[in-house]
Amino acid sequence: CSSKEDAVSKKGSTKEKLVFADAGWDSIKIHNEVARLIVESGYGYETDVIPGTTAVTLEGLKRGDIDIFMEIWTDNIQTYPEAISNGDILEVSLNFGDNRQGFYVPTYVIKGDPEKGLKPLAPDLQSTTDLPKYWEIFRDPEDKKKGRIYGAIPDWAADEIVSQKVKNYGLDKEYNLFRPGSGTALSTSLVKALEKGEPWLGYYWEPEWITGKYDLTLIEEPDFEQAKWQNGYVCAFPSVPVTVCVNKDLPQKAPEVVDFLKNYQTSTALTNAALAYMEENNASPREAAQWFLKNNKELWTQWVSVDVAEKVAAAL
Amino acid sequence: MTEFRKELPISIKYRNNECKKKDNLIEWVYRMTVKIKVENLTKIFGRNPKAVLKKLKSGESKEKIFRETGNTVGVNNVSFEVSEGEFFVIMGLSGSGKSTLIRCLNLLNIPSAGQIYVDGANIVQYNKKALGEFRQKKVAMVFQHFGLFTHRTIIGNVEYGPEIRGIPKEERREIAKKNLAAVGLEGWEDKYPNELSGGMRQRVGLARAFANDPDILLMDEPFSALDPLIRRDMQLEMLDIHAKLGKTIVFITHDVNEAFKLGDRVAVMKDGAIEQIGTPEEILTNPANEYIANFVQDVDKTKVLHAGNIMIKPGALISLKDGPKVAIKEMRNNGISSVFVVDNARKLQGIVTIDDAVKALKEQQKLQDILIKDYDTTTPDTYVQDLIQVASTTKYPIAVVDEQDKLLGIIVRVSVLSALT
Amino acid sequence: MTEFRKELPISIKYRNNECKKKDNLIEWVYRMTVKIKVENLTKIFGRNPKAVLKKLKSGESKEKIFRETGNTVGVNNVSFEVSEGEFFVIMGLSGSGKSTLIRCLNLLNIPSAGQIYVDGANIVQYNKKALGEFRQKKVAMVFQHFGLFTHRTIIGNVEYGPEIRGIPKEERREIAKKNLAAVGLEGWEDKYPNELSGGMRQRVGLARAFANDPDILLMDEPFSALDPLIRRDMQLEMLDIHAKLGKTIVFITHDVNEAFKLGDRVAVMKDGAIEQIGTPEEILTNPANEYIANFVQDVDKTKVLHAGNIMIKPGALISLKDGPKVAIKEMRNNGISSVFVVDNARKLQGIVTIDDAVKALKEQQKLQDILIKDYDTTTPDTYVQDLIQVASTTKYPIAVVDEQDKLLGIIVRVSVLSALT
Amino acid sequence: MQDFPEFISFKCGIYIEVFVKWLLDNFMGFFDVLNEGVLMFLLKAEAFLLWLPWWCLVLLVFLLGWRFRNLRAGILYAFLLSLIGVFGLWQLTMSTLAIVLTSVVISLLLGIPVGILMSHHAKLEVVIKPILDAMQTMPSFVYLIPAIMFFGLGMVPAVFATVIYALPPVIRLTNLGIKNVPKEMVEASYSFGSSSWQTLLKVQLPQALPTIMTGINQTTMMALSMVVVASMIGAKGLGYEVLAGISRIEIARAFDAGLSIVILAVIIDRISQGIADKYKIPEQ
Amino acid sequence: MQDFPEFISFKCGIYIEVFVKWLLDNFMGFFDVLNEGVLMFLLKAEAFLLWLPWWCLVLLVFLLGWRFRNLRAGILYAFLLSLIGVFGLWQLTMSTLAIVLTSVVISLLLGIPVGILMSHHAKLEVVIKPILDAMQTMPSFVYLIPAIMFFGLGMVPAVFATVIYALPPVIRLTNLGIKNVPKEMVEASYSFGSSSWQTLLKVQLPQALPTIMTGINQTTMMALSMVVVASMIGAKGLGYEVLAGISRIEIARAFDAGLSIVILAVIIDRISQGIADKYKIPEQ
Ligand SMILES: Nc1ncnc2c1ncn2[C@@H]1O[C@H](COP(=O)(O)OP(=O)(O)OP(=O)(O)O)[C@@H](O)[C@H]1O
Ligand SMILES: Nc1ncnc2c1ncn2[C@@H]1O[C@H](COP(=O)(O)OP(=O)(O)OP(=O)(O)O)[C@@H](O)[C@H]1O
Ligand SMILES: [Mg+2]
Ligand SMILES: [Mg+2]
Repeated sequence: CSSKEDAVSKKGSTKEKLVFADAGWDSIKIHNEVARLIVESGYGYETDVIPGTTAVTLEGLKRGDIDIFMEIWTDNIQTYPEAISNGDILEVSLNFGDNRQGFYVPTYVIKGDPEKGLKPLAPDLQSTTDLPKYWEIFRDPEDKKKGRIYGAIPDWAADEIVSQKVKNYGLDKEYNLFRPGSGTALSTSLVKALEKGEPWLGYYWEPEWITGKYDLTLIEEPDFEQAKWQNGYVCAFPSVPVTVCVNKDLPQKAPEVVDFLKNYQTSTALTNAALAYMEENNASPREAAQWFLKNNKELWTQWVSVDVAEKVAAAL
Repeated sequence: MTEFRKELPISIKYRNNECKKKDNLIEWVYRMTVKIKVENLTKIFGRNPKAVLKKLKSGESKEKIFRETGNTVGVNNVSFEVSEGEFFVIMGLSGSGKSTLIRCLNLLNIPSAGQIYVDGANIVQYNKKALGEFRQKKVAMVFQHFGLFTHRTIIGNVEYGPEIRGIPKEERREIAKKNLAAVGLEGWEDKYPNELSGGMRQRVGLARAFANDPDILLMDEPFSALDPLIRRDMQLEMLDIHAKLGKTIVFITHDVNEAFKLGDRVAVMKDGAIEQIGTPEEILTNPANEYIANFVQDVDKTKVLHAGNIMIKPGALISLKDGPKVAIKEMRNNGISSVFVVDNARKLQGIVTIDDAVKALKEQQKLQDILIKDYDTTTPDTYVQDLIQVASTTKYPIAVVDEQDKLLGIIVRVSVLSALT
Repeated sequence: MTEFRKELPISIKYRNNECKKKDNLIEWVYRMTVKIKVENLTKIFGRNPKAVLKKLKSGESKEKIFRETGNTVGVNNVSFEVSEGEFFVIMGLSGSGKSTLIRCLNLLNIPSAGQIYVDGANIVQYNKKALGEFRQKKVAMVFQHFGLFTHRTIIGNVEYGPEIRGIPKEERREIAKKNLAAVGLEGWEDKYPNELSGGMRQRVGLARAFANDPDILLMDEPFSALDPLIRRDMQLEMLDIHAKLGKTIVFITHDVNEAFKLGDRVAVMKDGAIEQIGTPEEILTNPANEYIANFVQDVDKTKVLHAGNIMIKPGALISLKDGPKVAIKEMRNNGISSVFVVDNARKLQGIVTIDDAVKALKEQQKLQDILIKDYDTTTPDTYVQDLIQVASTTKYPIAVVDEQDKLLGIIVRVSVLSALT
Repeated sequence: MQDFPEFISFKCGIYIEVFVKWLLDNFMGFFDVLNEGVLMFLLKAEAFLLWLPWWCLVLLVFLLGWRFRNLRAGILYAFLLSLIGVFGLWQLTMSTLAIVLTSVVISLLLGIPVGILMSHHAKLEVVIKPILDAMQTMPSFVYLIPAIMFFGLGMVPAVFATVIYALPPVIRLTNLGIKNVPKEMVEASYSFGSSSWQTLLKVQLPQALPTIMTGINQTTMMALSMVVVASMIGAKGLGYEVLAGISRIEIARAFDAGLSIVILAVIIDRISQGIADKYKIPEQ
Repeated sequence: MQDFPEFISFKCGIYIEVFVKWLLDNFMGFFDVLNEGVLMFLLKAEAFLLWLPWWCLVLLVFLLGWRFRNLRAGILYAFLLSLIGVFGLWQLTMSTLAIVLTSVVISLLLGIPVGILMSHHAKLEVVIKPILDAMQTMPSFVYLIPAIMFFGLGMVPAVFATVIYALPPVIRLTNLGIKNVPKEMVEASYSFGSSSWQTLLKVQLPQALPTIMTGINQTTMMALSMVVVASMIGAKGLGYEVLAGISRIEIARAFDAGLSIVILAVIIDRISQGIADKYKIPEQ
């Protein structure tokens, strides 16, 4: 934590401090550190991170307490379009757009895991249409007559979408949609199931360290079609544009940083890799970011000018 | 238990101590069965009583021990006996160890050293079961602040003892009712303690103690939380109960007047030790030290001293067989104007004045003829207070006689007055 | 304020009430400046005193009013006067309104109706400022549980009054020290109240009250929280202070003995009203009703009645000019064996016995020659208690004389005895 | 330099993690049984509360308020409770209530005996007090994860977390209540030859009842204050509504739910305080 | 049927939302000034705590523990505090401490005068008590959003939310403390002609001090219990560590941070309780 003293010595620096949003999950932490490394050593800004939930940090971004939000899952935030159209925040680039979300089950539920002695419980489970016959595998402990599908987090738009899907696919006859109150709860229940080799069915997304570390299977849905989507979300999730946004005042404050951020673009695969590195090496986000910068030089050097790239490389 | 009074009007029924039954008093003096015997009792509060005991034995003071070890000496090497049916009062200033001592008698405090025998059995060595039984059957306690169970009704309080003894519901209700009636509280059964006045509450405390029909009643300042008028009434009632039921009572007070009014014998404590034990008269007339003298200074002596304490040997006494001449001679010799006449058995026959004797001698009358019969007599245990009225109106000395009318002594006005100084 | 004693040993310095300065007593009786005058004072606790006042006037009882309105009548239409320098005691059972009344005198309770004049000014109408000054200068209160400021040192407590009056630090420290010394507490200045014993705490309370040098001292059961021995000592001390400083004192107690021992006059309260006001003798000898008679029943009369109360007019009295013959005739006629001799101004000259007179007549002696001088005299305000000793030893009646040696009456043994019944 | 030297480093949490894992591996059966039991109770309670017509509960609150405080209070409480219905949060409130009540019942079943034991054994008190301190000051978030691991997601872990937080007051106040029974009364009981057990049942517990009731009141309040946290591990009810409200920056929604919690708390507090007061033994 | 009839519907929160918006539109300047002021104080406090060598604080805790409890306690507290350093959480702890201390100071500045006023005016008490109830039972999550709107993200809104939660005890106990001053003592003061103001300053406040100290103690405890919630709106420190730990399902990390909070709480509690006890006036 090098940023502690920054707050104090605010006045001593000519350039203003740039504040990043840490909305809580891992990938945003890595992207934050990647960007911070570049901004600090390449452009000479001090940086800081403010933690919080998605909603809270987004509110901070709107107000200007936060300057940069590296990973906004746009579809998951109902107030996003409004904030963009108001001009409170500026979308500067698409961080990655090839992510996936939907209903996941641990792969061993379908294929089994001989090493752990797990039998395939639902060998024929492929798409949402197969789910009704397997409800007993995912039995809801609080309502034994139905199965349980873990839904999305209340923060997210996916919460509403998932509930519509469950209804419109007709899954609500056999399943209860369970709303975990927080991302932590959702992740924990998934991890616990994975470690115990228990069946689990619910909403999840990639990239995320769990999907990087464990073997999960996305249950098929009809291919995405705009018409179906608007008609009750009865198709696969489209890839969500995961964007980089800045506060409306940042272009005046740090135009060169905005220019750099406009070029910032990664992918699910790259993010997953960094996440996996972090998880496997028990590394901090900053270490993961350094690893990322070292291993993807050709990518990020395109984001910045040559002299900046040199400075950054020198600092690594 | 017999009924003794139904209500308690503030007006006082017993103006004096008449109800202190002399028969009863004398009875125990003669019987003298030892009920409680306390031997070298010591109670030390604190961590290390053993070590303190040693220091105590080597004569260190209570205060010094407290300063050095932080242990408090509650009771220090106390020995005494209480006879069956005795009204034994413990008195002393606050902190002198009265409560500590009485609480040893039913082992609410476990003595640090010493023995306590009740009916010959050493209760200090009782195990849990024996102690439970002892408390259920032999001894009951009445507390200063009544110690009533505020969550139980009045009858529920009185039932408590029998309930613990496992007496069936019906029966114990019966017992409780009887005892409540005996203290004049019928009709109050279903009230709660907070609905009663202080005096009534202490009656409940008494009824509760009596419900187990104990031999021994321990009372720790039972009346000090009461108003002065009610308090006086309760004292008289207590004397009444004691006279009627003849229980052994150990009673604590720091009020000298109360102690002397109630106690057959009184023990005065100071700093955990008993400074003096004796009847009220003994203590009053012969205080062991200045502390006690100070303590009893304000006592109204007329309420403590008896006729027996102030009577004098008659200077002269003549027999029925003697004639007027002998009578005149005796009176002249002793410079008195009247003389009592007794028979051979010293039984009082009458009084003769010098004027009558002179006249009789002249007129050759016999002594019998001039015997005056309207003199006043009293018994040796009448309180001086009750003699003042007589003394101030009688023309002759007051004769003190026993039950057989035997003359024990006489009381003249001056002796009444000197008793008061 | 003069020093009056340095330490308080438990041993009692004043065995009797000698210190009740008669001069002072007599002085106020003659002077009789009214210090406090209370007129129709009523205090009602509750929501609607106005309405209750009406009911009270229409004669409804305190109890009924409480049942109907929930308001408590604390003091009910009380009027009395207290003279300058008087020791005025209010007594009564718990809840009779004593505290409520005394707290009206410094307006800690605001009266619901009635007037209170102090030095002629109606304090009920005082505004905040006037009241503040009145409390700072004229009146001070001593509380039952002492009411000491536990967060201040002893001297800090005593300084409090002067501090409020705005007296500079140095000076008020001086005052406080002086007053502490006066109650025998020098050396304790920097202790805290909890480090002192009860008696010492009440001394601090006294010193604190005196530090403002008030005219009037209000004392609400100041001694009832004390041990009996210390209490007696404090009472004597209070009498001493009163005699020396001559402050007007209003003193509350529910102890009759204390009331009669201390009070020049005593008011007995019941249910908010004053049942009787008078000197202790008046109340004792002539109780207004049964309640009061009951109340005073246990009082030791010898400590209340004076020689003046029990003396009788001498049956016979002879002048110096009269001869032995007249003396013999007077004695014979009245059936007495001695007679007092006075001069023209009724000044006592001596006593003559019948035997001496007969002899003188025979031997032609003058009355002067047989005058006996070793009789006992006393003053009318000597307590009977102090006469008992004399009465039991003297051969002659006791002569009661005033300061000019004028014979006021005589006391014979029988009168002493009858006073006691 | 001012910073704590880094070379001295030791982490404690890791052992807890290992311990939790060990418990999971070895005692899963136990937790499952516990889970089942609590769950059954919870579901029954919830079903009952939802089956109960709303006006029934409003009436009950009115009567309780009337009986234990006064008529005005009864009307006020009934009105406030109806307000929750007017907000459209009735069902969620019942779910919340089910969790709160279950947690309170479990807390009492555990807490009162522990409190009694503590009051009798000074040494036990020395051991338990710091544990209670830790239970109350350890942020509840910390044990959310173990709760999920032991009991899965849903109402049961919510109850678990709530009980941990809400247990201390009832233990402390039971202990206090028994210790505060006037010494003279306990001695009176012993002086009649009662055993410790009889004294406990016939004197100490009845006397301590008002204090214990206050403990129950406190425990209920603390359980209510965990409602939102409980929702983070999947407990339905008002807490979830608050979470949803704040995640979408909908002040109105969060506030309505929050206000309902306040109403619930105030009603429960006042009525249980009223009951405690009724039981309070008037001083002599 | 059992459900609350839907046609009766009214939402209250919407007015709060409007009110908050109105405040924002009209009083932003005020909030900005407040924000600046509090922030400056916070930063100073944090900077000071971070500047202070760690052993200095440990020594201070030791001395306080020794002075106000006993030697053993002093050693224990110093050891416990060092433990936080050993966990590697020293800096975070100082940040947390800065927020907690600032919140406590603000709570006292507001709470003590309000408590004094309450103790003197029965009517005010009737008004304030339900507000205090609501402040304590309203889930703090609910006012996180207004806090952000007024004060942005970071330490200041965290302080705001913390103060709302931690304020009631100091108000209540100041009120209680003053009311509990023995009547005889207050009367003694008046009987010497003191004004109300003199009585307050010279008698009531000094006498109420131990109770007020207990109020401060409680307020501090409640402020500490808000540490994690505060982190949800951007306050760094131990709370964030807990959140980070649980979001990554790292029991160990969350537990270390949680334990540090417990340690902090216990040390502050014991020392402030010790101070309160020292001020306690021995009964007569
Ligand atoms: N449980 C106890 N622990 C420690 N010391 C005690 C205990 N009980 C009594 N003492 C001490 O023992 C001494 C005697 O106390 P005790 O209560 O017997 O006095 P007392 O004569 O009954 O006084 P009082 O008239 O005030 O009731 C006192 O110094 C007291 O402080
Ligand atoms: N502040 C008050 N509010 C209501 N009633 C009061 C108040 N103060 C006294 N009373 C009532 O007024 C009556 C007289 O009380 P007061 O205190 O004057 O009696 P007291 O003679 O001083 O008794 P004690 O000997 O117990 O001090 C009692 O019935 C009491 O309950
Ligand atoms: Mg005692
Ligand atoms: Mg009074």
